[in-house]
Amino acid sequence: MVPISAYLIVAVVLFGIGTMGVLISRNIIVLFMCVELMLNAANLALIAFSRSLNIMDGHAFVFLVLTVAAAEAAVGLAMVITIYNNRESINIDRFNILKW
Amino acid sequence: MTLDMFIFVFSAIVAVFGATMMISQRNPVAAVLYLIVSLVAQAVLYVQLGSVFMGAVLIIVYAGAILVLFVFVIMMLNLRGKEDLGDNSPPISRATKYIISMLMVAEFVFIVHGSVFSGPGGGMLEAETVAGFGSVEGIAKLLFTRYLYPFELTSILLLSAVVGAVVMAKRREIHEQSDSGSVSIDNDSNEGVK
Amino acid sequence: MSDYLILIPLFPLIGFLLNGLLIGRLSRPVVSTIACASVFASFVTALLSFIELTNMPASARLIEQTLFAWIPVGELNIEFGLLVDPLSAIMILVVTGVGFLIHVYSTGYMSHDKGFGRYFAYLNLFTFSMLTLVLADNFLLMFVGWEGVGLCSYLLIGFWFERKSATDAGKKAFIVNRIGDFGFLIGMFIIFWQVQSLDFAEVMARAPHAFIAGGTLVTTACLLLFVGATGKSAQIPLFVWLPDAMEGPTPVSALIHAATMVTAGVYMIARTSTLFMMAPDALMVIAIIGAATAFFAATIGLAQNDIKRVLAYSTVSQLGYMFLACGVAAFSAGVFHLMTHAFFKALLFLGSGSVIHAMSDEQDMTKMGGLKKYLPITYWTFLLATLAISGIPFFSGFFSKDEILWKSYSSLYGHPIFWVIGVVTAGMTAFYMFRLVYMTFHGKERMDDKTRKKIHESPRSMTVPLMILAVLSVVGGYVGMPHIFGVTNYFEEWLSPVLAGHEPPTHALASTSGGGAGTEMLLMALSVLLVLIAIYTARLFYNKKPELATALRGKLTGVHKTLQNKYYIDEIYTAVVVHPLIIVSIGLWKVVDVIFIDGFINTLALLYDGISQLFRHAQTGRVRSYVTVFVIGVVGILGWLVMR
Amino acid sequence: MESQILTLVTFFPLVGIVLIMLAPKDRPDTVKGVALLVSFVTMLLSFWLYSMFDKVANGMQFELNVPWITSFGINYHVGIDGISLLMIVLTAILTVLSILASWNSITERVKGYFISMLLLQIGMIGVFCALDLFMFYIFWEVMLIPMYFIIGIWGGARRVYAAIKFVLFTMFGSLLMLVAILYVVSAYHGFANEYSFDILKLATMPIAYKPQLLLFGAFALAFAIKVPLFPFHTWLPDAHVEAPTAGSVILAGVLLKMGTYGFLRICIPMFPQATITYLPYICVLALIAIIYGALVAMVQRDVKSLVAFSSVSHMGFVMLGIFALNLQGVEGAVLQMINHGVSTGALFLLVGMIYERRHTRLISELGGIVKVMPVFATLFMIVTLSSIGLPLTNGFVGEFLILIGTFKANMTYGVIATSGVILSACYMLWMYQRVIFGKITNPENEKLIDLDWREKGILIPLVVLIFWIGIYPKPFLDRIEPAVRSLLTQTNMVREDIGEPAFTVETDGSLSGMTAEDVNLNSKGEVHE
Repeated sequence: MVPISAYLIVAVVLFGIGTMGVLISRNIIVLFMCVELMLNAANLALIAFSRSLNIMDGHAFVFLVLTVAAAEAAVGLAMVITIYNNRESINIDRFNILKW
Repeated sequence: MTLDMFIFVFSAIVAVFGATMMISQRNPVAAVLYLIVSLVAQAVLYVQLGSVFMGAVLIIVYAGAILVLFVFVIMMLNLRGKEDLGDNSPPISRATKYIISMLMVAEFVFIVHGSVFSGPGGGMLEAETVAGFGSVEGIAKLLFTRYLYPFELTSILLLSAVVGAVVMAKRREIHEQSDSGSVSIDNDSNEGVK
Repeated sequence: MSDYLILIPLFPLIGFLLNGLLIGRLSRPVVSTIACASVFASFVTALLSFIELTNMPASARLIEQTLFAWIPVGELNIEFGLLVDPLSAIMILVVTGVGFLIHVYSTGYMSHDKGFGRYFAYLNLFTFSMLTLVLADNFLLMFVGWEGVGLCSYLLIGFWFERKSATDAGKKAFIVNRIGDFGFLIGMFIIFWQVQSLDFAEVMARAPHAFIAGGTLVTTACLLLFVGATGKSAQIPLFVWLPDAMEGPTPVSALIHAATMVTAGVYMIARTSTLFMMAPDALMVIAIIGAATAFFAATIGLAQNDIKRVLAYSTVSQLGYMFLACGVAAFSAGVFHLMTHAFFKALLFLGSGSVIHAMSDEQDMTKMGGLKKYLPITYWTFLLATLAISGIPFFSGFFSKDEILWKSYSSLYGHPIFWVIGVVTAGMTAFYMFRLVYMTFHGKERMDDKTRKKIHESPRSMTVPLMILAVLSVVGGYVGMPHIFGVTNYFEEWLSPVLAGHEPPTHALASTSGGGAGTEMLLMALSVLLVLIAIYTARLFYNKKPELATALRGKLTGVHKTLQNKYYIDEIYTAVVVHPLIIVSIGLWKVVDVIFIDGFINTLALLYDGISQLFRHAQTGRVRSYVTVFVIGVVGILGWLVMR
Repeated sequence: MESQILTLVTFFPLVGIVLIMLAPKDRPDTVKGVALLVSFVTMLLSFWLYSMFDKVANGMQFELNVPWITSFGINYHVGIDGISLLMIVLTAILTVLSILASWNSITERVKGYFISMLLLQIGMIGVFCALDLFMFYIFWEVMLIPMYFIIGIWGGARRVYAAIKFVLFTMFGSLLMLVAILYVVSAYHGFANEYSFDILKLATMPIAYKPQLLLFGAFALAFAIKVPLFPFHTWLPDAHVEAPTAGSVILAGVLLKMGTYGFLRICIPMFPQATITYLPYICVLALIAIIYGALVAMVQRDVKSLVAFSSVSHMGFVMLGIFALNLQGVEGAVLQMINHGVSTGALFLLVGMIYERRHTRLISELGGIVKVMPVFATLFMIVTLSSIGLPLTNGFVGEFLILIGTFKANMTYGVIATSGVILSACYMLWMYQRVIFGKITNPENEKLIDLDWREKGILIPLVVLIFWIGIYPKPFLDRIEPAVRSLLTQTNMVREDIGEPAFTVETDGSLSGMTAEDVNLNSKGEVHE
């Protein structure tokens, strides 16, 4: 059998990659995808825990996270569209009017 | 190496590979495709863990709906990976960012190894699962009993997300119609660039 | 049968409410009828209570009425209770009687004033307050009247509110009275915590046990009460408000600032005489202050040219007499003088009002003269009052003044020096009063023609009260003739249940301090002689040979100037008290408030501002740098968890 | 019903808030009408409360104790004693009058304004009802926000500065209070092994002396800022000058009382030893406030800031009365809290009326007003006299009781405080003279119109109260007395423990020589009713 820690490490690595992507990506859309990736990494960990503890509550959490992810994607992409319409740019570093 | 192990290693490598490729793509469409690859690999891991339904949902909802939405937006904005993404000299260097994210992963790994799951039993998964683990029926029971309120709340969340998305996407028109500029986005767009 | 006591103050209160609430909706005759009728009704009621008293046995003359519990808190239980005993009976008769006459007089005097309704409302309110003061059966209720009359005085002095000098004078009166009230309040506190009651009867009954006679506490309490009295009765050092109070309408000066309110201090001391008798040191202070005030105010009166100011200083001086009497423990003499003074001083003020009325509101005596033939009634009544105040034998003032002089000489607490001061003051009083008469009614007519043409005798409503008061001024003294005339002193006897226990046995003491009836006769003769000399001098200076007066004034320019400027007391008070207070206040505001406290707060705010200026540059506005910092934080926390 | 009445009184304005929210923006009259109606009903409810209140019973009445956040022992616990009762009635009355007073002066953002007013009322009444520290704190903060908006949005020229100053001062204090509340609760957990925020329960817990000092300090600072005690008073003049009329009325009439109420409800019962230790310092500060406030008031040029400084002086009296810690002092202080609300509230209303006409509050701009506005001048005079403390007006009864109580506790304090009586006459009468009397020097003053029916209607209830409390204060005193007695039993027990006599008066007369007859007299004097 595969130990639970193996799944967790996969989840952690995916999460780390997602984080790295958020940190280095200047493209808003890619950045969004990285966030989705991080959410999925968390989901993987939840499923793994659920299996390890042999109770199903983890599935419910995953279900809720999925819903949130869907909602977030919808609103986020709508924002991307609005921003792009205004600025003709998807470079996240250009949107810094809220500084100091 | 058992079959189990092989499947796990293979899917894990594919998932990590897809993720890595995703963040290194300049072309967003390619990035979406790599993410789909990663997600499918993750779905395999789900199935391996016994949650067949969630694996299916992952593919259907994520790959099938959310990422299609991404692609749709990318197409709509007509992005080809040639947009101005010039470096605006961020205050923290790229190397530092790599280092801190890796450091984070290392710390997580250390915690996973060092604490909870290395106890008695070696953190191995039990072979036996409760009856109906990961089945539609089990999940449905949970969602409609113990997690009824959160479940109902998600519907409100989705509703407001839909409303928000529609309002935001339509904003341009509202803005153009109103001459008083009460919903002004353009006003500060000029100085924002400086 | 005591339930009617409340009616005495209630009538004027009703008058006040009617006139005050319906101001501007009642015609002038209605207003004056309401006002006069209410006071007259209260006079009749007072008379009833007086008759009821006389029908009682001498030792049990007391009518009480308790209305309701006013402030009941723990051991403090103050009731709204009224009390008529021989002392307050006299006071209510004086207040309502003289008050009624002055109300009637006012209907004539104020007939052309725009504030007719307001005036009578205030006047009724004053009568109400004064009656509350007099009828109160406890200290606190007395204080209600005490402040109430102060308020009415404030309102009536500032009656012509468009004149700044009038409102200034009103304010000054109120504030100076408040300084006195400060003493009254503290005295009251001491008494309460020592005796556990503020009810007069209880305080007087328990005082001998609660205080050590002659102890510091009772002396302090009495002196503090006296501070209250100095404020209300215009004694040194708080007399400055009374002369300024002449800014008010003249009948007001007659009622409030001569006949009734200013005598409240004397009344209060007589009312609490038991306490004062326990504090000989306090009595001494009272006597000294009274004598000093009498003398001091008389000297100022010598050099004033404003007819009302002369009378004002005369009032201060006469009040000094009354306090002198109280100070030598001759309370009944004090109250007696209070009564006679109420008659003749009210008459003097009303007479001067009649003069001023005739002279088209001119008050400067140097612009009068020879008014005798224009104003015969005024002149004759005025003259009678002058004779009374000067202490010409067989006028009312003679009896009361003489009794005070004799007591100040003979009493256990008296001293020949007091007598000397008293007699000299009496002489000066006679001098300035006749100076006033000569300057006003005799000699050359110094007014301009326009005024002269308008001079007319006052209407009946004004002259009738003058005549009644004149009668009272003449005969009012016969109720208290000295023993040496071989008659009973009815007045003293009447008051004896309330005060007598404290009267030093005059006859016995007179012999110990050097002589009995013979001495009294001698001293009386001496004072009369001095008064006659003073009158002659006044006649010489201001009627026969005015050049003498001018010459004397030329020689004594400094003295004259000092006197004319009232010893610069007002200026000194302004420089020593008022200005420093304002400067200190501005200093406190601008320095402590604005610079220290707000400065501290604002500096603190600026400090925060500076720090945040420094840190705000961390806000780059770029999402990615925020995320980076966030992840660094995550790494830090995880690191801490790992290292633990 | 009886146990729900407090909840009803507290939250009834919520109905108004909801209705106003639903009301259309372009119909300000509807909004005003709803606000007035709701606050009026609340006032009637408070009268009902007053009539049902049992004036003989000890302890809290109309209590309701419902668990709320059970894991921390936080309950919805409300109940009132005589002190809170009168404050609630005062609050309800003043709110109605303030809403009436803002009828014409508020023309912008009408909805927001009246919602703020009603929210403020909920906060104020809530504070007076709360018997749970958590609720107390919440209501305390709830008051802050609407007041911040009322000053900051509908205020004068420097409104933002004033509003922020007000909030920062109060916040500073209330955060310290929060820390102290948490400390007390955790200490109670150690003592009784359960969490509780219940004020009555916490007061039964013995606290060691040292922590008492710190806790008292934290609470006292919060309350002292609100009172405001010298030297924490500088927010008050700014806030008053900038606030709209109604804001000033509520601020002076009710909000300042929160501070003194806090002392009575929390500081003194919970930390009796610390109270005794701090007593001299607080008394000295109160004395400084009395004299200082009066002196500074004297030289103000703006009528409103004059009244504000006079509030500092008056609240100094209240503090002094509370810390006299005897029946007369504390009852006087509570009564004076009401009196100050009535008189100063009326003063601010009057100043607001003249401001609406002339758009200035500078004393030098006014003058001679009695000629054109006699009714105004008369009412102004009555209120001024009540503020001075003339007998037969409310101010006198309160001030007299405070002074006599203070004098019993400490002669020197009593004498110094009494001198404040002189100063109050100085500044008030001087101001009155300059504003009302004299010739009209400024032509703009000639055209002023006297008060209309609405304005008279606002002032007359207050004038009635002024005379009622002045002439027959017994109903009020009767209701205060049981509450004050129970408060004092606690502190007096502590005093006896420390060995300090309950009070001292210098005596030079020996009472030992009293005969039986005198003792009879004495007892007769006590049972005089």
